[in-house]
Amino acid sequence: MRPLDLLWLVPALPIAGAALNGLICLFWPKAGKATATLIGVGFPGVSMLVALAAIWQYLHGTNPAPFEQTLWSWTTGTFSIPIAFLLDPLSTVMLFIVTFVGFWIHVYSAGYMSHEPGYRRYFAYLNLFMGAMLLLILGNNFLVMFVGWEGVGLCSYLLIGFYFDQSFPPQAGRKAFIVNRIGDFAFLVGMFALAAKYGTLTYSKIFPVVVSAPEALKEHYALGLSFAGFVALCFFIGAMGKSAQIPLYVWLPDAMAGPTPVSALIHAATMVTAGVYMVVRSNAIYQLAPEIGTFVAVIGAFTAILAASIGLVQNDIKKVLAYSTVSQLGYMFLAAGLGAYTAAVFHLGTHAFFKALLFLGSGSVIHAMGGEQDMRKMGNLRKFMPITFWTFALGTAAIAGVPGFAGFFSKDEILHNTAATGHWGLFAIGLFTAGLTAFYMVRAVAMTFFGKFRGTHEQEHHLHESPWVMSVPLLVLAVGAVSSGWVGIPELLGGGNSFHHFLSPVIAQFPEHAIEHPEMAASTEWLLLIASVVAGLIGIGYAFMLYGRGEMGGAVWAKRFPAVYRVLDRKYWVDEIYDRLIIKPLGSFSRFLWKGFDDTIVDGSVRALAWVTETSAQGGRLSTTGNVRHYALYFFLGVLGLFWWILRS
Amino acid sequence: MNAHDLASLTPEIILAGGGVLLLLLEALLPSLRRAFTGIALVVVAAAVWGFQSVPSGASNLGALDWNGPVRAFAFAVLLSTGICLLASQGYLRREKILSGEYHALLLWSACGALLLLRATELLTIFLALELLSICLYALAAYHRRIAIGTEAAIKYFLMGAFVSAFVLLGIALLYGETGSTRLDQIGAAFALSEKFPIIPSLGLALVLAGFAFKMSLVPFHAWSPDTYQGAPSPFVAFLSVAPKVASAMVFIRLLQVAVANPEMIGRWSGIVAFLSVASMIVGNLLALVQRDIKRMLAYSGIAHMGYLLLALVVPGANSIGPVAVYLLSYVLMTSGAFAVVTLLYARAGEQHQISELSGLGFRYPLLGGCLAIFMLSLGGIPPTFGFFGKYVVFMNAVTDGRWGLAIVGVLASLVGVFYYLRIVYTLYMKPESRLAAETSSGLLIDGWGRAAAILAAVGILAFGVWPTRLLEWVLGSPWAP
Amino acid sequence: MTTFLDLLLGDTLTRLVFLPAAACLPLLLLPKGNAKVAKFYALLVSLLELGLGIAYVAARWVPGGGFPLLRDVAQGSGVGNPPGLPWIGAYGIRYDLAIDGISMPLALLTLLLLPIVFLVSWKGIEKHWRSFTAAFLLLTTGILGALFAYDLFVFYMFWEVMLIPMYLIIGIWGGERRVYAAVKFFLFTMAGSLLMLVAILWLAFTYKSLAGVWSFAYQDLLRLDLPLTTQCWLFAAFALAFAIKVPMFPVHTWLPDAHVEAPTGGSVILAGILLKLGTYGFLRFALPLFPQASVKAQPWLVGLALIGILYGALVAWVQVDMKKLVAYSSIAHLGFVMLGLLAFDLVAWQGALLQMVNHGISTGALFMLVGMLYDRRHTKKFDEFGGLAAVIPIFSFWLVFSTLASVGLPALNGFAGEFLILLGSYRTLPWATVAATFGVVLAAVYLLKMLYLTLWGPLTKEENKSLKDLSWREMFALLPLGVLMLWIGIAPGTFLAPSRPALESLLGDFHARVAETAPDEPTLRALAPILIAKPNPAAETATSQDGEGR
Amino acid sequence: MSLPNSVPVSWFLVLAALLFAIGVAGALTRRNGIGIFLSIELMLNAANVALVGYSRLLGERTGQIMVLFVMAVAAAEAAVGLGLFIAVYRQRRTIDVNRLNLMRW
Amino acid sequence: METAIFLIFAALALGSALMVVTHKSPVYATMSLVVTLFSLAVMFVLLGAPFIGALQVLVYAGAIVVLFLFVLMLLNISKEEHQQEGQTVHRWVALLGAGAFVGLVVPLLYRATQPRNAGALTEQFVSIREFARDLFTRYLLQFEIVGLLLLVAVVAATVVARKPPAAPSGAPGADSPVSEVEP
Repeated sequence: MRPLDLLWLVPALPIAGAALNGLICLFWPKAGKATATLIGVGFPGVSMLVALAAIWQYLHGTNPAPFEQTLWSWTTGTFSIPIAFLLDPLSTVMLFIVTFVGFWIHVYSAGYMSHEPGYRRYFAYLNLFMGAMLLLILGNNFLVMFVGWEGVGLCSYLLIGFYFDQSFPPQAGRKAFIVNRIGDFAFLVGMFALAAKYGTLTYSKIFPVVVSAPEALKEHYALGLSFAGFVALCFFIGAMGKSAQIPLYVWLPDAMAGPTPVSALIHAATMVTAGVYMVVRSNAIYQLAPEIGTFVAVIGAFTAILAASIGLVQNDIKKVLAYSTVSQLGYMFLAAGLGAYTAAVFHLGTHAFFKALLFLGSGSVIHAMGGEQDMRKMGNLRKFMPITFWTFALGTAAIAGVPGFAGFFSKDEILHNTAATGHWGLFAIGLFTAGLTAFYMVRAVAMTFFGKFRGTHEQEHHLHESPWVMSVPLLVLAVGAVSSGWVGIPELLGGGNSFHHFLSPVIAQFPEHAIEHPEMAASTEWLLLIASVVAGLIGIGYAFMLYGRGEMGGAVWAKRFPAVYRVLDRKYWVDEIYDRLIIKPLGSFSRFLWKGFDDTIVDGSVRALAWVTETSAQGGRLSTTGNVRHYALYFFLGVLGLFWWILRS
Repeated sequence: MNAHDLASLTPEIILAGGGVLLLLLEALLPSLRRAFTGIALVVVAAAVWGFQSVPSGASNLGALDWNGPVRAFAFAVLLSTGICLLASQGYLRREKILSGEYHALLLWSACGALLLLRATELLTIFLALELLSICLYALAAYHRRIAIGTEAAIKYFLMGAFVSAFVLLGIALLYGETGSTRLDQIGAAFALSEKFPIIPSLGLALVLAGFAFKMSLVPFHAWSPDTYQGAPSPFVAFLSVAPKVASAMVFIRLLQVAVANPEMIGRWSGIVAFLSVASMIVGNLLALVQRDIKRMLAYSGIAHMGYLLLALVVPGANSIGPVAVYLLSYVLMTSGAFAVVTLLYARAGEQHQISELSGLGFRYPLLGGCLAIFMLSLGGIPPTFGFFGKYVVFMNAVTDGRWGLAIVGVLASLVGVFYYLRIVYTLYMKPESRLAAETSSGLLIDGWGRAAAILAAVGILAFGVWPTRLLEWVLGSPWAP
Repeated sequence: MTTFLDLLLGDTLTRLVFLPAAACLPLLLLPKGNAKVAKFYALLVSLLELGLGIAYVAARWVPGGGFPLLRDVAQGSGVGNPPGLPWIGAYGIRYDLAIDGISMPLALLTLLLLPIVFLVSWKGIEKHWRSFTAAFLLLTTGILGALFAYDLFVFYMFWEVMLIPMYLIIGIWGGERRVYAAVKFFLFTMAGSLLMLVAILWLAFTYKSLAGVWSFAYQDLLRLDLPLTTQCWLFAAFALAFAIKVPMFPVHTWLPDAHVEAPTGGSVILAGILLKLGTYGFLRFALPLFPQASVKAQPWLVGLALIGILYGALVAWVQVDMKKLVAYSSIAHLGFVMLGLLAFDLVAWQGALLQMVNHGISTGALFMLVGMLYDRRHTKKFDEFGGLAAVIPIFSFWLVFSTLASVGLPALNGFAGEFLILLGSYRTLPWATVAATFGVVLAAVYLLKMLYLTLWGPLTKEENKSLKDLSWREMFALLPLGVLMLWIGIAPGTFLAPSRPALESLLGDFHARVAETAPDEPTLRALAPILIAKPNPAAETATSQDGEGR
Repeated sequence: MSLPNSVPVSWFLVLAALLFAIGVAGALTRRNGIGIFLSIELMLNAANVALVGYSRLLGERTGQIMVLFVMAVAAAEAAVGLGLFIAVYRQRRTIDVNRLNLMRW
Repeated sequence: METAIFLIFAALALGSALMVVTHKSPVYATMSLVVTLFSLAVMFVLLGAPFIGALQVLVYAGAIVVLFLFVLMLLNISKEEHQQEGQTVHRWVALLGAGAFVGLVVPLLYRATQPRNAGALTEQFVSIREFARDLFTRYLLQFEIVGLLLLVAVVAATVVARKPPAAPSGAPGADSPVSEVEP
């Protein structure tokens, strides 16, 4: 049996693991942790091995065509949707990232969560997440993607709310789920539109038709948009929710309420990038809707800078990373919106490594600090936990765009594409954001690992390097953070940009209007490259200047521009605005609907009818006076009435 | 009077003779009192058996009539008599007023009702009406210890006598203007009349009003709640149905006469429609607010007569069947309901508050269940006979193109459902009241009474699921007015 | 000639319908005080009935194809051999039961829920177990009869028969305001159905005047081609009856009251089946009988369905009573079904039918869970809960699972139905579908709120700290529903296939009739092809045996 | 024997109508139960006049026979009715119908 | 001559009838009824029904009215109580109704029979023998019914007028005043 034929096992194994652990957790709560680990880490591990084998076979297969595997038909009849998987270059990349990074995070979790109650439950959720994420990326149609899409949303909900006995984490989970659902709503509408037009949701049946008859998608459809535009917009709104873009990014910072490995896996490496994956997957449609593409890019850019600016002032180490994630996702959409799909996926990949690494590192720190997340209480940790420090530093270098590290190549390709397509404004934003990114990351490193230790004595006493189950994943991911960019070294730097070529079959080629491959003068390219490096270096340098000696150098700025500081510190009051403008009014409106309308008017009119009936009856019964003379009179008047009726001409 | 005529009178003779027999027994063998119910039942059964020997068609010089629907009506009357007798035994014993006069009067009134519904001649109609009425006045006052009983009787009597005078005047006008007292001849005169026959129509209206009074149609209805409330409960099982059944037949006969002249169909339809709608609305509305179950049933009876008239708005050969079916169902459920009321209320002279039934459904499962069935049937909810009764009259209204009336009917019956349900929920959903627990000791629930309830309930359910034969028989019977 | 008794004793729908009613008789013989005997008897009968139902369906299942239209008596005895047994000859009413792919899933769901109801009521119902059992058995007879009836008069009979047991169930075993709720339920339903009765009478009479003979048979009345105005009036009467049952805005207010007061078992059946009969009525009767009127009324009804979805969701969101929240959620969910039905699209209809089943399963499960909580704490108010997940994890798992099914999470049943409905209705009603899709968001909002307020957060109430987790009995009750939720979610195709031919032919006929213009005078069409039934093998054998006997 | 015939029958009928109306007015306005009953007797007699009048007009005897029966009926009614008055009076010490209203509404 | 007799006795009948309905004392009212009945007996004779006229005097005025008087004496109801307040509306409606009745019916009756004059009286019409023959042949059934009716009336009268039997010991509600129905 070929490994490719076992592709279905890749998502099935983690799901089976989840089911197993879940059942044991419910019905045999006293079972030991060893089985939990064995199942919880073992199943994704085997899944990863199967995946790697499948990828290996796919890459070295004689037939380079995408591989499809149909399991069963979800619906039959006029509208048939199969449950089927697809392995093509794009899903290969995603599959690798998800299984590989995912597996190592599982390993890490075995250490990180070892003292937590609900250990087994944690693995059940995490495995379920792996399964759903794999469905999302492996599905050969939008329905399977959506199944995974919502599945990861569910797991995100469960894992954010993992500490369900506190009040904030479940709320954060709920927020994540609902905000995601808003996006899903649009995603669904987009799917309906596609299905109504093409009668199918399978990629291989839609995109070729799109490519062969693009004109059909350009006719006006709705909302002043073409069909392609409408679908693209819908999908992008879906992506906004999942990938935390303006205006739906608000859930991601709150999502840090979950355990740190969860943040690493879900809210950095994999789930949040699903939106990017979807946009790239649907690139055929996006290419036909350039106006939506620009919109995507603008949203991405603004998200990037907005999140980065908030990240500048965060003191919670995970919050810094969370805003950083939002910001980096903005980069990816910037690229995807401008048609640089491979660049987006490239950054997605590198980001998965270095951001997972950073999160795991921060987890290691938090683990050592006994749950403390405030960087103001840390400092000088490099002495106590060198592996963590060094790997974290490598991750920082990667995200800050230090040349040679992974982030450098991917971010540079995005900026390059931005400039090349002539979007200089967006380029400027991207560049500035790169500087900010470098600044806040180095700030975090400095506050955490340099200077003096600012925590309590007791904490200091407990500081220790993490056990090997946690540090090995750090090391593995650090290797990735350093080297994953090397698959896409641009031609300018002598690389073959092999990643771009690998992915190109996924990018739809329209015969009439092929994507203009931006050509720039080499000198300009160099200039841009240097600019981005400089921006990064400035950020790094300035951060070290302010925070390097373990002082809160940023306070100077906060004092100088209190208003700006306040705006950033309160995250532009976006949560508050949503609360005031949407949630509260909607709540009041609903209460009005219930008490003021449903009870009073709808049900009230029913009761009023009953009241009128009853009252008229109460009045009417007075006619039966008990006096027989009155009865006789009624009779007589009745007779006269009959007479009148008969005699009336 | 020949053998034919005599044979035609078999049921009446049996009933009247039975009454005399009971009277004699009361005088001669009062120790047999406990057996009177049985004897009377045998008499009633014999009268039903006597139906066979009644030759079809007219008899007694065209004064009486007999055919399928009439037979159904007569059966309905005797059915209610039977149920009334069954329910009476326990009551009379409990109240210590058991005597043969009661049974005799009841049989005579049944005889009167039978004559009334068979009569096709005005003089016979009047006399049968009086025979029936006088028995009813006496029976209403039968429990003389209770103040409301005599009050009920006096109200009924005064109203009845007052109305009799109108009927008589109407008869005089009809007779005088058409020269005959036989309905068929009057109808022929109507049909021949080239002009609009005004004075006979007024006479007809007077007679019709009289029978509308007996049927307690609005606005001639006001006596019935008071009378039902005061009269002995088991007797109301008869009072609330038998006179209505008999009067309904007369009503139909009169309508047949009235519409003999095509010019008048519209007017009489209007009258019947008005009576129907008024009865449905007023009956249901006022029943809604009653606290006394007997008054409630009285108003419900008013409403039911309203439904009944739906089939008569366009009187024709096909109206009689639905009316007969409806009346049979009405007999079963109303008589049955009063039978249960008799058994479940201990204090004859007081109000029969609905609330006293609280929780009794579980204390007396059989009677409670029967009462619930009667209520659901009265509400017209399948699978009960009451539903079929409603169905056939509504169907008739729709067939006549009067679906506006049918809609009024269903809406009115919706109000009806509310108060019938009140009984059901009082029986089953309210906690048993202390009062009920105390007074239940005064109850006398005998086998006869149970039999009455079971008979009616089984009939309702049986005809509710299998009305086939009955409908075929009643609807398929030939009918000549 | 087949008689009713033959049917009752044979492997027929009649037996399925009347077995529960017949099973009430032995109840009278059971000892009065002993609830345990009654409980086991109830369970036994319901399981037997379920077994018979499954056997009936399984024996006639055509693998891979649709479920055929089967009649108890395919050919009767009268002139022209109409199907069914003669019942009330005077009005041409025939006792005619039939099953097809549309009624089959709902019937099976009914049979499945019945033992579950008894299981969940095991402890919660403390008094009058015999009556309780009888009420549910009679209710089952009514429901199955209404589902199988192919004669409109018979349908109406069964339709009303359902009312009384449900009224008693709410009124006797319900909560504090049970009487109010029960009466309200009864009157609302009755109000609609009485007008429907008039409409049915009108139809039959029109048929009589055209064809010369009385008939209430579905296949006969379907042949009526009525003028548009007439259709509209009659449709209004039917639609009102069914809309009240569904319930659609603005005739929904009986539902929250009824649910809040009903005992758990009552709520399960009410939400699980009774509401479906409203939508079933639309699908089976209101739409096919009056196609042009349906098309004319479509915008209005779609509007009401949308209001139901959004309004139900918003109102559910602010509830403080757990059961009321679930009740309002039913309004929203049934709104989806109505939208699907009104799309007049095959996929949407398939989805709607599936969603009827789904809602029965997932909302039924939710009501059961609320009931289990109520059994333990005797309250349904959110204030009293919070953090329960720490104490009763198995309960929490089920609540989360059922809630997610209700939310419409993919791979669970709710999604399959909603997705197909929206997918199908998007073709004909795009904007309405977009609005309805937004209801999916709101579903998450209010249902997750429910989870949050009950399961998550700190455990503050002292009384909750010693709650017992689900017993085996309760888990057994939930298990089949859980399995179905997952199964339908993962492979809805299995559940869609049986009903497809029936829906297809119904829809085909519908569209064919809509394409024609309504006549000025009532006319009679040729027999619609959709209603030609295959003979029921079992009934046929019964007939032949009977024939030999003579 | 031949009797003169100078008074038109319609006069008698008018007399009957007037008497009937007076009876109705009395029945509706009197409070004493026996008074009401007296008025009803008036009404019956009015009807009798009409019957006999019509009988004369038609030259047919049914009307007269009817009057004979009506008298019997009136007697019967009177017997029962007056018995009822006695029964009521025994309990209530009044036969004023305004006061016989234990049952109402 | 007949006209004069008619007018006189008609006036007498109407006048005494008015007395019946208006006189405060029931006894006087009853006595007035006797006058009315006598006047009507004269009318019957005028109409060629002397037998009926005789019966009117014998049965009606003789037996029935005496029964009335007897009961009135027995109950010792000398005069009516004063009209209560609030009954005036009822009274006026009743009177108006009666007036309307007269207004509707009298002209109709007067006009309707005007052209048709009764034929001459015949021996046969007046004959009591013929009357009896009719009574016992054509109207035998009705006669039997009346017989039953009278029997019933006797039984009924005894049933209602008899003293009530003693209440069963301890039974509630016997002879006790009945609670009023609250509105």
